[in-house]
Amino acid sequence: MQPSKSALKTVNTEVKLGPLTLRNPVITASGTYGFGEEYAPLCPVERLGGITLKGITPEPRLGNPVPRLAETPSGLLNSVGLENPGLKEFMTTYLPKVRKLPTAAIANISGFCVEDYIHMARSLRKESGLAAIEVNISCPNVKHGGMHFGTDPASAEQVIAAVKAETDLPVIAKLSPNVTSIVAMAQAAARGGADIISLINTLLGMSIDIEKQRPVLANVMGGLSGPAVRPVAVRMVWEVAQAVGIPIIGMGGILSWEDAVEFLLAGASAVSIGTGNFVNPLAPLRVIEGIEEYCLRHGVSAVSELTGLAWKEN
Amino acid sequence: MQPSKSALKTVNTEVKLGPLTLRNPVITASGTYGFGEEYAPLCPVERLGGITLKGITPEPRLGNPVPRLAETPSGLLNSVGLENPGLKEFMTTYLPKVRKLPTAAIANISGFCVEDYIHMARSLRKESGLAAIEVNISCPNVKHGGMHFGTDPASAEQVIAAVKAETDLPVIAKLSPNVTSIVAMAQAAARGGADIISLINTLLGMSIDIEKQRPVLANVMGGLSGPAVRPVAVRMVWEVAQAVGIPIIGMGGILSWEDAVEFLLAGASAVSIGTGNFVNPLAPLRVIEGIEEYCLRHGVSAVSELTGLAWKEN
Amino acid sequence: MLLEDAKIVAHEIMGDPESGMRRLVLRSEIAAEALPGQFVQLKVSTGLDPLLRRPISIAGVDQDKKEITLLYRLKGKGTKMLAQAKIGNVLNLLGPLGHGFTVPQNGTLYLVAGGIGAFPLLPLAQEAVKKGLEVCLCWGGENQGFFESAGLHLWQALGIDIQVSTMDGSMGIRGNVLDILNNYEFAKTAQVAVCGPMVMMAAVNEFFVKTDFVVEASLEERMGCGVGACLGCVCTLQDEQGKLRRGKVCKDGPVFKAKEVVWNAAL
Amino acid sequence: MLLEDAKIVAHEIMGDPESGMRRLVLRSEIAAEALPGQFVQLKVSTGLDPLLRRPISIAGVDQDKKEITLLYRLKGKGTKMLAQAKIGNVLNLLGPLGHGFTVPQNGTLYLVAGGIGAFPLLPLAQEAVKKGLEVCLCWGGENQGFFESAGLHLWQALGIDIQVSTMDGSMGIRGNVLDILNNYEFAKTAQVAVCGPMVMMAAVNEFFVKTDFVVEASLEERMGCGVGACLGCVCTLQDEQGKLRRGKVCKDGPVFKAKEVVWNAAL
Ligand SMILES: Cc1cc2nc3c(=O)[nH]c(=O)nc-3n(C[C@H](O)[C@H](O)[C@H](O)COP(=O)(O)OP(=O)(O)OC[C@H]3O[C@@H](n4cnc5c(N)ncnc54)[C@H](O)[C@@H]3O)c2cc1C
Ligand SMILES: Cc1cc2nc3c(=O)[nH]c(=O)nc-3n(C[C@H](O)[C@H](O)[C@H](O)COP(=O)(O)OP(=O)(O)OC[C@H]3O[C@@H](n4cnc5c(N)ncnc54)[C@H](O)[C@@H]3O)c2cc1C
Ligand SMILES: Cc1cc2nc3c(=O)[nH]c(=O)nc-3n(C[C@H](O)[C@H](O)[C@H](O)COP(=O)(O)O)c2cc1C
Ligand SMILES: Cc1cc2nc3c(=O)[nH]c(=O)nc-3n(C[C@H](O)[C@H](O)[C@H](O)COP(=O)(O)O)c2cc1C
Ligand code: FES
Ligand code: FES
Repeated sequence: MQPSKSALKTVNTEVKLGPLTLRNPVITASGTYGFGEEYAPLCPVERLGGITLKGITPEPRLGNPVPRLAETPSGLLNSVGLENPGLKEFMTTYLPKVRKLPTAAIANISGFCVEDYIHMARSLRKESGLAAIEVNISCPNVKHGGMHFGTDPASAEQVIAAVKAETDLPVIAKLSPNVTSIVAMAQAAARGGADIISLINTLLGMSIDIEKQRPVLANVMGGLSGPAVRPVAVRMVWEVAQAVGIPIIGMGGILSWEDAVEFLLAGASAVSIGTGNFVNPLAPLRVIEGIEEYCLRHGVSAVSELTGLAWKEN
Repeated sequence: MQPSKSALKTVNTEVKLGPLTLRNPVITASGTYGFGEEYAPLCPVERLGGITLKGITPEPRLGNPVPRLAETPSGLLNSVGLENPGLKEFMTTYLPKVRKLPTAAIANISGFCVEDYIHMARSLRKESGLAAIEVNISCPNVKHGGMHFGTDPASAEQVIAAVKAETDLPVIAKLSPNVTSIVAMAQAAARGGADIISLINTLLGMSIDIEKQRPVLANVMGGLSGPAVRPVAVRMVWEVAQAVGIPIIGMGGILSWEDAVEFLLAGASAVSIGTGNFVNPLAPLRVIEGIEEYCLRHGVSAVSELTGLAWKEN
Repeated sequence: MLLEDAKIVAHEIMGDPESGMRRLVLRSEIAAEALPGQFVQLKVSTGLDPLLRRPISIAGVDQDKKEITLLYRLKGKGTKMLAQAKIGNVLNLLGPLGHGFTVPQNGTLYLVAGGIGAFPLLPLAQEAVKKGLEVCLCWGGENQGFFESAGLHLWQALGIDIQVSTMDGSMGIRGNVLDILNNYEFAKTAQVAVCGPMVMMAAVNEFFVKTDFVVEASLEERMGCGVGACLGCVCTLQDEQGKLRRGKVCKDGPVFKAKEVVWNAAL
Repeated sequence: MLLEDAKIVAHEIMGDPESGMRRLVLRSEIAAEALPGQFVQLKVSTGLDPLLRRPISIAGVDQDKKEITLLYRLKGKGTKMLAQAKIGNVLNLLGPLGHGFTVPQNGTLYLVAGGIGAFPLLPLAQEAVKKGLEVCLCWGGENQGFFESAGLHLWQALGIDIQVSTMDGSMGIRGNVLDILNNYEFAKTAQVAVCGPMVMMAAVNEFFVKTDFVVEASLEERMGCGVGACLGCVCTLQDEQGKLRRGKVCKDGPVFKAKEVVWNAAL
């Protein structure tokens, strides 16, 4: 069943996600790659399609107490709790360094009311040197009784529209998987004007220390990521890609190039690697190389042609 | 931190889940243990707290085409598609054998409209010799445009109430985890009169064969089970146990006694083992033994005292 | 049916390392029970990766030594991990599982194998030879190298008639196993056992429809439990009235009457 | 910082097998860079189980042989799997990581260890001895057996002053390490390095508050990345004005100025 080797020698790895063009489809995921410096000694930044920065909020946050991490079967629970230096410190201390990163840098913003998002979007425009803004809507809306932006289509639409109105950068809506209908959430993001959809954020989970008879995480619950969640993530990308006409950044449990190709075939235009970096800091590089070789082997001249192949007629 | 060995010599393993009393808290999960005969040569049935039978529907079903299974990191996707002999054949061919099983046998019923459930509940009453009925509401309601019973609280309440009205057996509502709010679903089941809540059913997922560029499962999507989902399952048990005053059967990824204790501490009164049987057919036995030893070590005289210890004051 | 930790007494590469064939011998009580065509479900690691057991046919039994032989080809993660297991290590086995081949009482036994489909046929051949039956193996493979790595010598040791075909003509007839059958003179009373890819088995079944030989086919399907409890591994069968039903490859099979199998089932 | 596959050159049980202590020596380029108090993130299996790397302190460095020594105690799944690794096997290492101890230029160096907290102090002691400093180790453990298994001989080989305490009085002072400190005559100019359980380190910090010794403490926290990218491993620090901030144990630490650490932080 192995397709015969084709005469192809090179592959066009560039991908266009609406207004966002990346040199290749491999991004690193928010919250797992700091502000882009930490992994630089190990994984050459100029080889990455992009880096998504740690999520920021208008004000600095100390985040949750420790323990913040718990390992689970093929997965990782985290409850970092959006620790970040706040918008101001980000702009003055981090952004100047981020601008110099030789790859597309994507800001990730989180808020607890619509005004939070608006406030940040105003500062994050093309002149910032950023490539795009990813809007993390997996937070409780404190002005609406803690109902999550990420689980209520109307709130999600409102937040995305508000951000879109304030910035001239491409806007990526990052969706939470903890919903009955991911398609409904994606459609809401589309109505709000999102240029790109990114999925999935973490699944809500927890684990218990049976000797202490208490939750392992100080925050009780945390977000599940890593290979364990990949089947859920691939399913959501598959569903959204067919229902909504917006490019998708797929993520959730990518460790190897095979995992990444699964997401592309399911309908993603690019992929993001989070927890995989912790396991293998060279994962992004290996994924890029592997996707290229896969294209060569299958006679595919551009990575972008892989998007949705598993459901498109071919 | 190890608690000192206590003088306890025996542990009361009996658990009462409302009207359902089990000799111990370890059940096998529906769809993974046939009608109770297949594993009998390996794992002594009389040691089990109970067996949940394969899900039945009013009419026989051939189920989905193969491949029906796909292995994922620490998980298993299945799309059996409710293959079963139908109610009539179940009553005539299987029930006589099931009645002889030396443990509590729990029927599991699935339907595509409320009438389906009513029809089956009428035949499954105390005189059948069954211990309880588990109502699987993770199916599309074909009379309501395919909206799943398991994702719409009103439908779930209606189905449970209808079953409850027809049978004198304890009614277990088996919830799907593919919802924004598991608590809302559990509350609906409680309003419908459920005696017990069982969670979780499988998470909707898929995987793609990157060489064939097609989904692995013939049915495209399937249900994810196994250790990968455990953090999500434990979280849902934790949430529901604190929000709804009905006993819970916890399941999702239990392989070892440690896993089972996690569910009990989170608030389950009993646990169910599904995929774990495939990995280790002696898993149920090892879990029962392990829970007992854990109780002895911790000076707990009855397994039922473990329920919810991780959030109760102690 | 046993669940046991079996010690590895031999584990070796067969033939060309490139072909990825392995011979694994385990000290196992299963040897006392195993019938030709049955299989085991093997746990290749003690951890969660990979999660599920792997089904492997029992390719040889030594009741005196209490040993079973498994022959396998490296395929994906599971078989690659299995290949790391060392002599003296212990592997958890569940078996013997399923319903195997019927060993004929008399007449000729034709064995038709495609690729590594020969593995489960080996104990059947041994049993039939022991009974003094005429046994003939028709075996299709890619090339000569394949046969050398897939245990041809084990078959030659039986002293039976062996016909092979290769796609590249490097050994035996050029073509597939059907090309052997097409040129073969069959006995009057015979039974056929076939194992190989689905399309090949379907063609072999078709080929023998004109005869009144009983054809038994050993199917393969992805497995969960291996004992008939999960309905993960089904095939589609039809009775003489054409009524469809499911068969469990792990329990009702892996060996089925070929004429009962719906070969082109996409349902 | 390197990512490399390092070959195991030695892997052995230390002392009483029951105590679960292991010595692991790896051929690694990390030897050229490692500073006292730094650690590595080790992948204990090639598969997904367990998923994350395990942080282990560098307990010895041989720059000439390009070898690093790790000492570890079996705790859960990861360290148990690590214990299975054989000489000649390869383990994937990320390191050296973090900021280690300051090696003092002069004066006395007091090392205060609780249990296996002694491991990261060993290279610091070696470095200080090499510099000709006065070094003293105050080490608390459960019982005599613990010290024999936890590498006491490695310390004795340094020829430094060693004070131990045991909970059962089977060796040294009966009590914990604080009981040693309480009965100890300290030099005027000194620096302190401490590693052990959080409560013990908090107490040691408290103990030295009255002195003007610089106290450095090596913290432990669950880690994701090990390089400062995930914010999984933080501790809480305060500056002189009492303003709180987070420190990353993996990158800003594992060694911090003890007086900056908020020891009882539940925030
Ligand atoms: C009854 C039976 C007998 C078998 N006997 C042998 C034998 O004697 N020698 C031999 O080399 N192989 C045999 N196989 C095939 C063998 O089970 C697969 O090659 C093996 O499971 C592949 O596992 P993997 O992890 O290496 O591959 P992967 O492709 O990584 O496996 C992924 C998943 O798919 C399943 N899978 C993949 N291929 C098959 C397949 N062909 N059949 C069933 N499940 C599959 C695996 O079990 C696993 O769950 C037999 C299969 C069956 C059903
Ligand atoms: C900077 C640093 C240096 C260390 N140096 C050593 C050393 O030299 N020798 C030694 O024996 N141990 C050392 N440890 C502790 C060692 O990392 C843990 O014992 C080990 O991770 C336990 O893994 P496990 O799978 O066996 O245990 P499990 O309890 O099964 O581990 C479950 C999860 O919790 C994490 N975890 C558990 N205990 C600890 C812990 N104490 N610290 C951090 N993470 C933990 C694991 O890494 C894993 O992610 C060090 C820890 C840190 C942070
Ligand atoms: C430690 C950690 C921190 C994270 N922080 C953020 C964040 O700040 N903003 C965000 O949108 N997603 C955050 N995520 C989610 C990831 O970006 C990603 O969506 C998720 O982890 C799934 O991908 P993975 O399985 O490859 O990790 C975080 C994930 C982890 C593991
Ligand atoms: C092969 C298979 C078939 C299943 N069939 C049913 C079913 O018929 N009815 C049902 O309510 N749940 C069914 N389930 C779900 C299980 O009962 C259980 O809720 C789920 O698998 C989570 O538990 P586990 O991780 O221990 O397997 C099935 C699961 C598997 C793996
Ligand atoms: S593998 Fe479970 S029924 Fe066959
Ligand atoms: S482990 Fe990731 S920041 Fe320290």
